[in-house]
Amino acid sequence: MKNDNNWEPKIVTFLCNWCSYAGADLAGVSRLQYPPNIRVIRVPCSGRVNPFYIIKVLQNGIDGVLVSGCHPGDCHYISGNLVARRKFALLKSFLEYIGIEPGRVQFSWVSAAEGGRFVDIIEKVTSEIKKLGPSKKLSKWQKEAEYIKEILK
Amino acid sequence: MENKKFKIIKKKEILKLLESLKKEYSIFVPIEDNGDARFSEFKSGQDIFWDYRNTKISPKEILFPQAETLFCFGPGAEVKAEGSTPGGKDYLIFGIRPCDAQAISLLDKVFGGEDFEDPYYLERRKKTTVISLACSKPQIDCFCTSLKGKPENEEGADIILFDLGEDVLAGAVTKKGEKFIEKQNKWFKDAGQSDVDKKDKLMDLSLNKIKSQIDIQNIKEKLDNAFNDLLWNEIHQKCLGCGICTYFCPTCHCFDITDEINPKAADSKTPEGKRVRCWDSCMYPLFTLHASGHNPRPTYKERMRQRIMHKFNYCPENFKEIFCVGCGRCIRNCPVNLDLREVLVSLMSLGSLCKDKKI
Amino acid sequence: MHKRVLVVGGGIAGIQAALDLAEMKIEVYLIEKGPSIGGRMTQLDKTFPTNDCAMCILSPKLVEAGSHPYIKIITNAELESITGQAPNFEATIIKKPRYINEEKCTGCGICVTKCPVKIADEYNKGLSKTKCIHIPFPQAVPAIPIIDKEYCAYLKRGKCRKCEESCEMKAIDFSQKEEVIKVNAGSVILALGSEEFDATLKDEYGYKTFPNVMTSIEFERILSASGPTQGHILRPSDGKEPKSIAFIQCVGSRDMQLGNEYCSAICCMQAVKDVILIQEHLPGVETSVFYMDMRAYGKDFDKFVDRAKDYYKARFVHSRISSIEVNMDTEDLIVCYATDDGTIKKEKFGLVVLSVGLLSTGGIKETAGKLNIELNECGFSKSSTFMPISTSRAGIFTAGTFSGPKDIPETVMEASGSAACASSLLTEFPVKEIKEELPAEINIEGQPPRIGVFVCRCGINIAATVDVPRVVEYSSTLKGVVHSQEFMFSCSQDSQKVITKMIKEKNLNRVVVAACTPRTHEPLFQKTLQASGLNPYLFEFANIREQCSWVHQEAKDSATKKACDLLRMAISKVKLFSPLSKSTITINKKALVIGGGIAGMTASLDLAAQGFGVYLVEKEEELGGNFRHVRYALDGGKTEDFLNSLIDKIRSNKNIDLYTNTEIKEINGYVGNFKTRLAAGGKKPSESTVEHGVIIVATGAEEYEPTEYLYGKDDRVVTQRQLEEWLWEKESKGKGTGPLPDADPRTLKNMVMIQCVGSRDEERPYCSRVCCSKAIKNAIKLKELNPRLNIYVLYRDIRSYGVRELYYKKAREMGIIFIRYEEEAKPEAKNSKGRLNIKVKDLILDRDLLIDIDLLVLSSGIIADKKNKSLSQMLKVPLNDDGFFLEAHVKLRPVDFATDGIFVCGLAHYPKDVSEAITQAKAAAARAMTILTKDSFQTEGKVSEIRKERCSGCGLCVEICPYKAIDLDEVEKVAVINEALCKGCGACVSSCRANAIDLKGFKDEQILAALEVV
Amino acid sequence: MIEKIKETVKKLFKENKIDIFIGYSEGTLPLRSTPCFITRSEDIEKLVWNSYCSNNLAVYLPRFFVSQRGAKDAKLPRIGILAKGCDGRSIVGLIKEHQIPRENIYIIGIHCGGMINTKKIKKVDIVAAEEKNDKVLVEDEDKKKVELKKEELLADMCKTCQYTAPAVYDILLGKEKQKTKKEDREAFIKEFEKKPLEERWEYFQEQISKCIRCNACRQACPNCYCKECFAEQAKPRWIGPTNDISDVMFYQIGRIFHQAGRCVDCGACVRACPMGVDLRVFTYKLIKDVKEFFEYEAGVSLEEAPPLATFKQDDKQEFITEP
Repeated sequence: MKNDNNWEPKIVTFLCNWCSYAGADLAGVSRLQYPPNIRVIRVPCSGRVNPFYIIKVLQNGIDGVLVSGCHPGDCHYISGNLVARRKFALLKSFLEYIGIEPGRVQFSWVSAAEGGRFVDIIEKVTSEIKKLGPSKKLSKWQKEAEYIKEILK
Repeated sequence: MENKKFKIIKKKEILKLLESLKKEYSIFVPIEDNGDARFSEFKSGQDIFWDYRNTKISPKEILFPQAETLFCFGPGAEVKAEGSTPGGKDYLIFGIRPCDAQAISLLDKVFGGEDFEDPYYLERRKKTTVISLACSKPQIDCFCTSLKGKPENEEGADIILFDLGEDVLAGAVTKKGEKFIEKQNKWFKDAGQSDVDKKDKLMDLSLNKIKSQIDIQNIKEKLDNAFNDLLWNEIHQKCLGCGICTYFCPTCHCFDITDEINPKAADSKTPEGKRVRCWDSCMYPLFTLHASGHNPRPTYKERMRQRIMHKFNYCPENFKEIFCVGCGRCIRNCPVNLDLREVLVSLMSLGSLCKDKKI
Repeated sequence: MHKRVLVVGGGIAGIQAALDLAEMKIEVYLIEKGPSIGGRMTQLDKTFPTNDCAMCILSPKLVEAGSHPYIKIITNAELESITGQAPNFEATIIKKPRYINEEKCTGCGICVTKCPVKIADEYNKGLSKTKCIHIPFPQAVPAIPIIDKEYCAYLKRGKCRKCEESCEMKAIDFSQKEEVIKVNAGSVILALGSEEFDATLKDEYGYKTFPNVMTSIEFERILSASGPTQGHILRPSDGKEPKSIAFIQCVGSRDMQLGNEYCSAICCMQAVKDVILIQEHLPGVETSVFYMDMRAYGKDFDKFVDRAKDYYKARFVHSRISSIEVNMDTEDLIVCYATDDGTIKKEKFGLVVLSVGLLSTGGIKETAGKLNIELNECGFSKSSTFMPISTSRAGIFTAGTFSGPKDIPETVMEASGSAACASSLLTEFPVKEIKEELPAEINIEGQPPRIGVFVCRCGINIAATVDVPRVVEYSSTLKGVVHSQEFMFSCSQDSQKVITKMIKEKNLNRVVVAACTPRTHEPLFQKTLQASGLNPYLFEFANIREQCSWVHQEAKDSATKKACDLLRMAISKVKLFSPLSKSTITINKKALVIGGGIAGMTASLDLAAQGFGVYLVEKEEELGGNFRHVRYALDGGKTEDFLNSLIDKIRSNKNIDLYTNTEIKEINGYVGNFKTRLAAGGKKPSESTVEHGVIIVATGAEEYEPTEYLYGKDDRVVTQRQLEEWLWEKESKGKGTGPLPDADPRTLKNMVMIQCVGSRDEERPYCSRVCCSKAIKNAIKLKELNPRLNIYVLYRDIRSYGVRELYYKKAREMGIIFIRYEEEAKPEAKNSKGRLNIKVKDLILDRDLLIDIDLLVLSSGIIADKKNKSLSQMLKVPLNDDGFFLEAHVKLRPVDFATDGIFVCGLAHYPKDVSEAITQAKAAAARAMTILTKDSFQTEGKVSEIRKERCSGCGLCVEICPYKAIDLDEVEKVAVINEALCKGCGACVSSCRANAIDLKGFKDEQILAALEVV
Repeated sequence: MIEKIKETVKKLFKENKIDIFIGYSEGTLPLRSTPCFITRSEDIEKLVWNSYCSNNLAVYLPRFFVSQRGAKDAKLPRIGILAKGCDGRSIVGLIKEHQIPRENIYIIGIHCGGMINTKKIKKVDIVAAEEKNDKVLVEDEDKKKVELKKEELLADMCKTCQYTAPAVYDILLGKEKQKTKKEDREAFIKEFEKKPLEERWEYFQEQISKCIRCNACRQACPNCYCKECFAEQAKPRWIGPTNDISDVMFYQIGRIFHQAGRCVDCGACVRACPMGVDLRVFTYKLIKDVKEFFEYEAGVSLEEAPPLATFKQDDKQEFITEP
């Protein structure tokens, strides 16, 4: 599967409404092109992203996840991204520690004016996850799929 | 017992026997797992943990697994009852301790009782042959003799084995057991009197090792009026509310049924979900939490009372049996050393001293 | 006529003024000469001193102004004349043709792609190209194109019309002509702005001759991620990264030759910001700033400079640049400059940025002329110390750089302040009530989801990449979807009618639109839902344009698949949506103003003038605060009369309840409903409780009491405040008290003033802002009294920002001697045998000077009130490191706190002079009035809610909430959300371990539902 | 020492300062002491203090106050508690998180020399044990006696304990124990971090597959006082109820992550786990990171804001993806 060139990862991307989502919009307005692997979930603030969503993404068998918010200091809600940053720092470190590939779970800051940066980050994240291949660790779905196939026989 | 016809088999031969049965049976044997014993499917070349004291987790998980899919549902899948044994083979539970075998006979009453039949359990149970291994290794927290048990208790087993060192003595307990031995006759020889004597001596020795003895005669009656006793206020105090005692108990059988939704179902032809059954514990607050938010057993006290009353009062009422075999697992594994024996002793004091305590 | 104000100029000043007025339910006509509102701030990359992204913080304001029912924006228009008098003005506005029908245009931008004519992009300062028909910048409001008639092939040569052909909406209109619009208004705010200095006038710097010399605003575009180089710092000459960059300060400012004698106030900080940003873009590049005085006079500015110096290793060279030469081969630039000791040095740089000043130019002056607005000698609107935002014409006010160079927060303060002034003239007019009649809401409780899906083609914007019919087809197979269809333009009026029809016909109870971005279009569809009887929150958007078709133009199949995925996620989510309602909070129309200084009194009077009751609490017996000790204004005029008239007005105003000698004991409640316990001291201590809807913090600050330079040990050492008091006493009473009762200013021979006493040191690393001007003011006063007196001012940087520079110039011309010293070599004061002398190192002569003096005056700084801490705790608002109150946002919310309903002004916020305090007080009053004007306000729909049964009351959310919208119920031990304060950020939700909080509209289960079907 | 404890408790009852005292009494099994709840002074004699008093008693405190919630002017019980260093730190956490009122807790702090991990004794058939100074004498069913060095039996967290006595207490008993600071408390984490990614994953998987979700780790933890654990919530349903490995992983990651900045490394979860899951190698990782990233240690100060309730402008952010 890893070497299958046709395989395309799916990447869930949580974008804060005020900066990163606007940055993604700006990339569109500027007609910048990037790989079509991301699926955006709009949230009011990166601080809204529960660390459990990230585990849930992996459990659902999705290949990677990116959370992007306003740069420190730019948060529309004053400090949402700074509170989130602490949680994410710990979560990312912990997931890597237990053996989840670092590339699968990523965090970034993208402002409303940084369409180009958004594209660069999406390209980087997508290519990293593509190299990693399909996500199996933590995936419940993977097992269930086989299981259900089995019992349907 | 006196008239039982014992057979004898070399320990080494047993592995061969089991190997030959692999096609016919899913065989579960005690193996060593991280210093503890646990039942596991027999694999070629694997040795049996003969000297084990008892398994950490009770072998009830073979017949009543911690989680099982009852059926799948959804547009892509026909509703299909699962519940059959994997590969359709029969089960052979080999080497189970008498207390755990007795526990199976208790579970039979729950899942195959007069009022209620559990097809998932029963289908497996019907296909199961239980070969027990008489207990020569009681532990300090074993107290089977305070209940109905003893090292060579036969209840629940189809065949009972005695480990005599080089040889193993086998005696059929049920028709099923007899037939099994008959069918496998080529592996067995008739036992001599010396073998039987050896076994008796071994059992005497074993019995003597069980030091823990509590008197729980008429406990059912004692508890009949104990529901509101103040004693419960103290008994539960150190309980943490974990599920160790219930999960490890060979007779606890409470379960929860939930539907699990397959997240990928929306876009494919795979089933939308499955209904699963998994162990639950009366020690958990969620066990009795109503959808309204009301919980009839809101605190540790009510939950602890439920566990004791269930085992020692309600089951005797419903099944005419105490649902405890004295295996000692709950005592051994309790993180706060909340000792069931102590609880029982203090409950036995009810009525005599503490009448004034009643509400 | 109803309440209406004309705001001229759609930059940040005009926008802020318009928004504040609109929130007071005053109709605003906002006139902008360009095609979009936003002004210069849209071109900035980041803003100092926090390096916030300018567009990120501005664009929500643009959108808000663009959609506010009380604001009518007229772009591409100029003010021709204003006749009449306050409050009955009539304005004549000329709207130039855009050649686009603004009503019809959907802003799809297809015409832009078809236009064959490329022109220089004004937004990028001509550093890149755009089309002749173009949307000025991506976040423009209105987001519709304009045709530049100077270059349009059709308008010029009668051939082309490609844009017209491509427009599905038939919105291109070449027949448009200039239009004259007449507007009646009660008052006018001029936010005409300023322009950048034309650097070609300084030909010694080679701008436009040497390619690698650029202006600061051009450099701003280079830094910007949305600029011509996508934020890569590249030299225009060769497109390579420069190895070293120089900033030349004061280009077109503080320049006698050009006549721009004032300081432009912002360039120092802009350069500091840039050198920091450069290190983020190109780590390791050497940066040098050639400056005259580093004017870091604002809140946290000095720390910013320190960071640039210490952390980012920027070099600051105190020098004036004589010329720039070029190396013809490398296009490198040779900067020639003189050092402190007079030696001439030459240094090579890869890029030179000219920090160009701000000035009032022809167009602005012309408009001012047409309106009979007097300008001062610098070309800015003339104003006075005590009426800083008034113009020479009654009823017409200013905001922003029209009245002088200033940075964004001051501009915003002026804007709000001008809104207060403008609104005060409208009391006789009725409010224009805007209320929409909405049908009763359909009760959808218990209904299974019936979802309508509308997929937009957006002309070809989406349809050229995404297979729209396939997406429609796909969506119809999903559970819960009962209707799917496509639209050519889902945002058109026709489409709204179809949506309404389908909601009725098919009993839809959820709607999903797959189109462009919810950031601009969600409100439109929500309104359609509302008009159809559905709760507006039963709506979800799938962004398949900006985030799909436009960015995957080469991958059509994948784009279609992605569009299906996004739609599926939206559908999965919308199923779990439920109607949300907003609660209504009634507002107590009284205000509590804490502090009876100049700021507190000004704010109180502004509020009282509009009929709002004010509780004015002053801790001392007397009103006036620090202003009591300010005896002269910068122009030398006496302040007494102004202060006394202000106090009289306060005491005689029926709307103001004055509590002197009173302290705040306890503050409870929230915006609209505060309850405060007051304790009066003095002879008869008593307690009382007042109820009010807003709070203005105007508690002032204290003077630093020096411990250095023999202060307190030698009577001849005084502070500026003491000097001023003494001068005033001598002048008005003929005798002085204090440390120098017998001295006579006329007989003094030598005196020294030392600047930055207690400021800009390790303990207080901030600039007290006013001391330079104060020293100059007092020095001039003394020099006028006694021309023979030698006055030496020992300074580190003279921070006479803006037009204050003129007084600095005057002082120098009068012969006052300014000697710069460095922090490491502070002057020393000595009393040697009764003679007071000062030793200081002269940097030009490079040797120590010993000055024998009669008087030493210390410019001691301003320090935060010690009681700020306890007050901040009562108010639950923060202080900065220096103990001053910390506003919600240093750029765009300079008088607000993050907590709604609480405002700050005056010295409590940061050191500032009288004019600035008055402006900020007016701003605070205006901001307060945006709340007090209403009888009630609606909470946000998407707010957090507590599930009591899960909450253990650990209090984590209480600590995290930036708006202090959560309290802990001490009895129930559960968290309680105050919906009036909750802004719906969701930080509490994701922090709660028990999941006992959820955010309506962004619930966990809704987000997980989307996640499950990715 | 035990006499001092008893004396103190006696005094507290006598002076009517507490309604209940939580300490340890003799267990029913060798090498075990068990939590005990004393309401009458005549029961004080039951109290013991030895190297088997390993349970973290703080876990019992919140339940005394939960039932009083919602009642205005409720009379809250006054509780005396014997607190080792780790128990004390847990108590601090509970006070900071508003689960127990400081004024109702009388903390008898005690200098702790470390507790024995019985699992370290390989002999399985011990029927009796006796503690003698720094040795433990164990006896098997054949009456064979073996002398073991206590130091070798100490639980892992005790071996390198930095807080042998509570930071917050009302009275502190005993002598300060020598801290074994020389040993790097984080060494085992650093070692684990060095392993290749897949090896770490294998280990995690191997450990989690042992878990039977009996919830003992959670129940034994003083920090796990949620009314309804996320693992059991239905709306939204984070994880399924079974012992499916993916769900168990989610459960354990979630539970451990919820301890971030709160875990005091008391080892209650590790000890409670009947399946011998090596939880500490995961829980301690977060302790290490919290200390490294945010310079915070749980349970040592009543004032300092918990790390996830606050932030600094210049917090670590190397983990942020840059283009």
